[in-house]
Amino acid sequence: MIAHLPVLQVILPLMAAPICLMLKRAQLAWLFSLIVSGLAFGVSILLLQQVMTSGVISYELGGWEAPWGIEYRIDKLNAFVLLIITAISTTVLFSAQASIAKEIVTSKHTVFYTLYLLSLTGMLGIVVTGDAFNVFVFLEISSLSAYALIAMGNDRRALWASYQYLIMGTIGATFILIGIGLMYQMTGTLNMEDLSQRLPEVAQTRTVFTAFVFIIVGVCLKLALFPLHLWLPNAYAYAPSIVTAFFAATATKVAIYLLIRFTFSVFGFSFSFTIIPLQTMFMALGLVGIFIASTSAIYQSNIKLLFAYSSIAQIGYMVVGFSINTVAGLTATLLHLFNHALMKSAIFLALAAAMYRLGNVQLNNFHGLGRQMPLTMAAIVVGGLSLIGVPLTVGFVSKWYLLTALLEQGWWPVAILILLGSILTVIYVWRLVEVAYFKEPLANKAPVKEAPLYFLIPIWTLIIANIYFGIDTRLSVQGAQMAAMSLFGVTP
Amino acid sequence: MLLIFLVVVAIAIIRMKNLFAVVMLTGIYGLLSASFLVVMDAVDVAFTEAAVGAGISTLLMLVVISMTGHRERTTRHKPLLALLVVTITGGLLIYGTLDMPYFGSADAPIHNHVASRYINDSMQEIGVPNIVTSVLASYRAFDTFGEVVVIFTAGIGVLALLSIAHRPEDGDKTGSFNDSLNEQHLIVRIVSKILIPFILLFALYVQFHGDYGPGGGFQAGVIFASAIILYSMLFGLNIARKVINQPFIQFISAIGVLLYGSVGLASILSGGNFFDYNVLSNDHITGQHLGILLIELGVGCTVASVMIIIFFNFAGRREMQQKNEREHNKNQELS
Amino acid sequence: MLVAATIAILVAMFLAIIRGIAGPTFYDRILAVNMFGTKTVLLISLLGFVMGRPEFLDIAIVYALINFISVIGVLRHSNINELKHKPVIEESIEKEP
Amino acid sequence: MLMGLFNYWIVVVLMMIGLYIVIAHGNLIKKIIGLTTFQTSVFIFYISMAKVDGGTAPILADDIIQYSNPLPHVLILTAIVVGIATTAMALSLVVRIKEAYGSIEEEEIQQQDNQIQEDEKNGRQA
Amino acid sequence: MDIIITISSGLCLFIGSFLCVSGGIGILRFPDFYTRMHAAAVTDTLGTGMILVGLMLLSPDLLIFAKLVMILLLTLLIGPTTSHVLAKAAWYNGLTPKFSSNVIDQKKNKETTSSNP
Repeated sequence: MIAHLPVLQVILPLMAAPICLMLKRAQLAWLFSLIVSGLAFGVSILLLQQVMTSGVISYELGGWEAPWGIEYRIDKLNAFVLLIITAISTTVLFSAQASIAKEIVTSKHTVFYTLYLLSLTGMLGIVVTGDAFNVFVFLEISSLSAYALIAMGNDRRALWASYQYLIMGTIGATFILIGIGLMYQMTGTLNMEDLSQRLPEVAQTRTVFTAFVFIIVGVCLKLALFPLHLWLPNAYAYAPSIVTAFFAATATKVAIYLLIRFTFSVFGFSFSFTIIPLQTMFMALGLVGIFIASTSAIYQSNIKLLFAYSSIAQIGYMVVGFSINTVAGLTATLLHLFNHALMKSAIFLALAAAMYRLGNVQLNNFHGLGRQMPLTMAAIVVGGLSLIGVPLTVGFVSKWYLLTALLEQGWWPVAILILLGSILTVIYVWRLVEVAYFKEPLANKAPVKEAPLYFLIPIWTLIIANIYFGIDTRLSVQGAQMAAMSLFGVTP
Repeated sequence: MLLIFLVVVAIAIIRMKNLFAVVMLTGIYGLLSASFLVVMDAVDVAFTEAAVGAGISTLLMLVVISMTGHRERTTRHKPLLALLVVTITGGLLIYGTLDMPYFGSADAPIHNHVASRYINDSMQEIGVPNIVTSVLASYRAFDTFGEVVVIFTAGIGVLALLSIAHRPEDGDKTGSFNDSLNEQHLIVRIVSKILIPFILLFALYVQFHGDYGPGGGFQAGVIFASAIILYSMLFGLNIARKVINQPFIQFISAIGVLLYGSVGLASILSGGNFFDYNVLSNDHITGQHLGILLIELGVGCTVASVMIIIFFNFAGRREMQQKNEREHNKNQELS
Repeated sequence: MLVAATIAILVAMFLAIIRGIAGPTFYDRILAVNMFGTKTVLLISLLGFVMGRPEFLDIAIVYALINFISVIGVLRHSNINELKHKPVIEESIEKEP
Repeated sequence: MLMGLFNYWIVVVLMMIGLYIVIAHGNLIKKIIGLTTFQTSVFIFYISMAKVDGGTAPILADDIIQYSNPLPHVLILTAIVVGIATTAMALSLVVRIKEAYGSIEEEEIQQQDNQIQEDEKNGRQA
Repeated sequence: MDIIITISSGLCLFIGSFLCVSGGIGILRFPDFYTRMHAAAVTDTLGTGMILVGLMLLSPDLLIFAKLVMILLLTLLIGPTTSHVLAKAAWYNGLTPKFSSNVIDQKKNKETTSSNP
């Protein structure tokens, strides 16, 4: 069975989804999807171990060898990303039942879990596969389920957000499709490994250039990189809280993964960074994104919206790290990928808990919440500190690595800008802290209780992970470093 | 020539304001592109595009327009931005085509690397004359699995968005069933009664003939679903629901995905890789045939049932809206 | 002769498109689409013979069926609603009640 | 060169018409129609790549040597399915939006949303 | 024998395509919906039939012949039905035919119809 782990990783949640639909009772469906997600987590741990010990795993689907059939190819990078996705998915799912009970009508609960599993399937499928077209197919699975999940939010703006996301997402996917088509036209193959060998021959053609640009733009649409980010804030803010927690931690990570995979593995970094000024462009877009998104975050009164903007800013950090084009820079990006997943899922889960008790997450409803829901608010604060990059939290580690990578290249102006960006983060986190701890609860509001254990356990697991990986950085840093090195073809 | 037609139609689509007309033109666009695909030798794709582009998606749009109104407002925002984006992307694409191998040239890399094996060896390896089917169902079976899951996801998504708690028959039979088409058009009903069994039969033919000619599970599923949709359009949604009720159809769609997946699991259990049909039987050709047959069946089930789910939910939603409207009007009259 | 017939069909298709675009009434458009559909059936059948592989007539059958279904669909979904023929179709965007 | 690439250029024009409709039109259904046009044109693009001069449909027969490339056909079959799935999802969203907002024009919806946003902000100050 | 088949199929195809084109012209040139419908329906049925018969004569084997017969039956069944439904629907929804015979009236009709978008 060990040999079949790569495919099991995807097949488990995939096959579970239709079964989940048949389950009549919502609780059963919840338990079932939790177990499945846990199993997927187990599989990803095993896969990571296997990759660490024996190198790249290749699995031929249908028994057809690589360029003819579809290949699943797992190296350190995707094993790392798989681990993040499944871990977050399982933790988040733990509190799903309590949360959606308040936000979605009961008759649609099984449908919700089915879609959740499908979305998980899609993301895992994108990450595992070694075939360019297969990426497109699984991208669509994850996006379609994402549209539906977001639209299940009970605010009517969720519908509009989902529609906008759908339009942007489909354009992005179609761009990727065009890019893949052009690459296929020039090389005659769809397998990523095979593509990377055959592309250098035709690297100088205008067609390959166009293919590259289309894929990058398509991925950036999915990634919500600065000028293409318009769909993200509303989609995150009005989706059901659980969905927000899940997507904020995973969806953009998958897009970053795709970006790295295409630029480094398929086109090769020497091609990617010379053919267009990718470095300057991404650096500039990342920085502008950090500032604009952080500034917008400051002015939000809806806290989910606030942290959604913060997500865009964090994407900016990852892209800046990526654009340095060194092992250290890529390590910083991957590290931030991991760390940001931890912080954002914790924060959004805590917000889900607040939603559970308060019914909404407007800032003015948070007055005095620090005393009424101390554990939840404390979690948000620790998450916020981590976002800022205070020492002893994971945020510090990744920012540290990012800064060293920048200074290594002598780009100290950029480093200063990054630090300035952190100050903006301080401002928006402080607004929340101020309201929650230093203001009296509104007189006309009924006092609320602390969130139930269903929320507190996963939230605090994530928060402890936040602090643990902030102190003991071996696992995350090593994982990121090895993945980055393997992408640059450097042996450790 | 056909391409020029396409451009004409597309430009007309931009100009039109009446959404009904636009949808009609989209139908024409679908038919045209399907004819073009036939010219390009892509018979399987043409088959699907005809059934989907001209059939199902036009129907869905019509249902939606009948719910949302059919006039587009004249104001058009940000045409300059759009023009800019379009010019840049279009220019880039045309720039990209400059180095492409010429249209139809046989020595392009696309025809010589991966594809030649499919053409030359698939008969020995799989034993199915339709190469598209053998690539679809065996070499790249996992893509097709993904495709089935996509359509399944769409079905579930529509269910999540549009399903209404279905009230049991509330005796209001005339209310939902009083449009002119049912009462007057005897001829259509009779002709359709003749046609529907024929369509179903034809769907089965397409399902099982996919190995030898254009067709297969997906196309058969769509045709099957369109027969049911025709039935429900002519005889009313409630009667159609009696024949095929919602939980049952959901069950079928799930079964389709599971059937497909379990073929893969079966091949793991028999010692091969996922979707390795060779191990399903002693003789590898038989194994391949068995595998392809089963997964095509899975595709057919899921596609047909998801299409029916989608249509029923749209139509059901519309019926509900109309009922509400009627009640609203009645209340207004009373007051 | 086959080629000539194909060209004739193409011409007829083109005329039908013009009618479909020009309208003026809704029913003219349906008529045009319907006629276009039958012409496509013919075109596909002819193309099979022109290209020397006439075994793909299944597609033509599907076209004929789809054509029928879409015409029925159009009528079914237009009849009931406000789309009756009026001298000038005045259908403002509905405001929220 | 003109003849060799002409087909592709027309297809590019078709794609761009679709994309233009998506971006420039405010009506939600029109946008979806643009999207399907865009996708259909991409399908045509793929299939054009598969064509080989003198080849015929990739269904094996005894007396034929030259076939068109079957792989793009397979990919596009999948992509068509994805396309109809997206269209169905989008249309169901439009139905819900119409029910919730009473309009399917982008600007009106945006207006209503801004209104709400204002209200929420004012509520904060009050 | 062969030559007879070729000639007769050619003749069928010719008549068929002539009818199709004239139907196309009819649908474009006739003044109102009902006359256009007449043009389309009549020529569609006969033209389609002729072309399909012409193809049948050329068909190399039985399966193809059978499929062509199927298509013919379908069009014969479907064509008149759709025309009927269409005309009926138009009639019930108040689209009145123009009973005009002289040129001036026709012109007027054209103007009024074309001014109705």
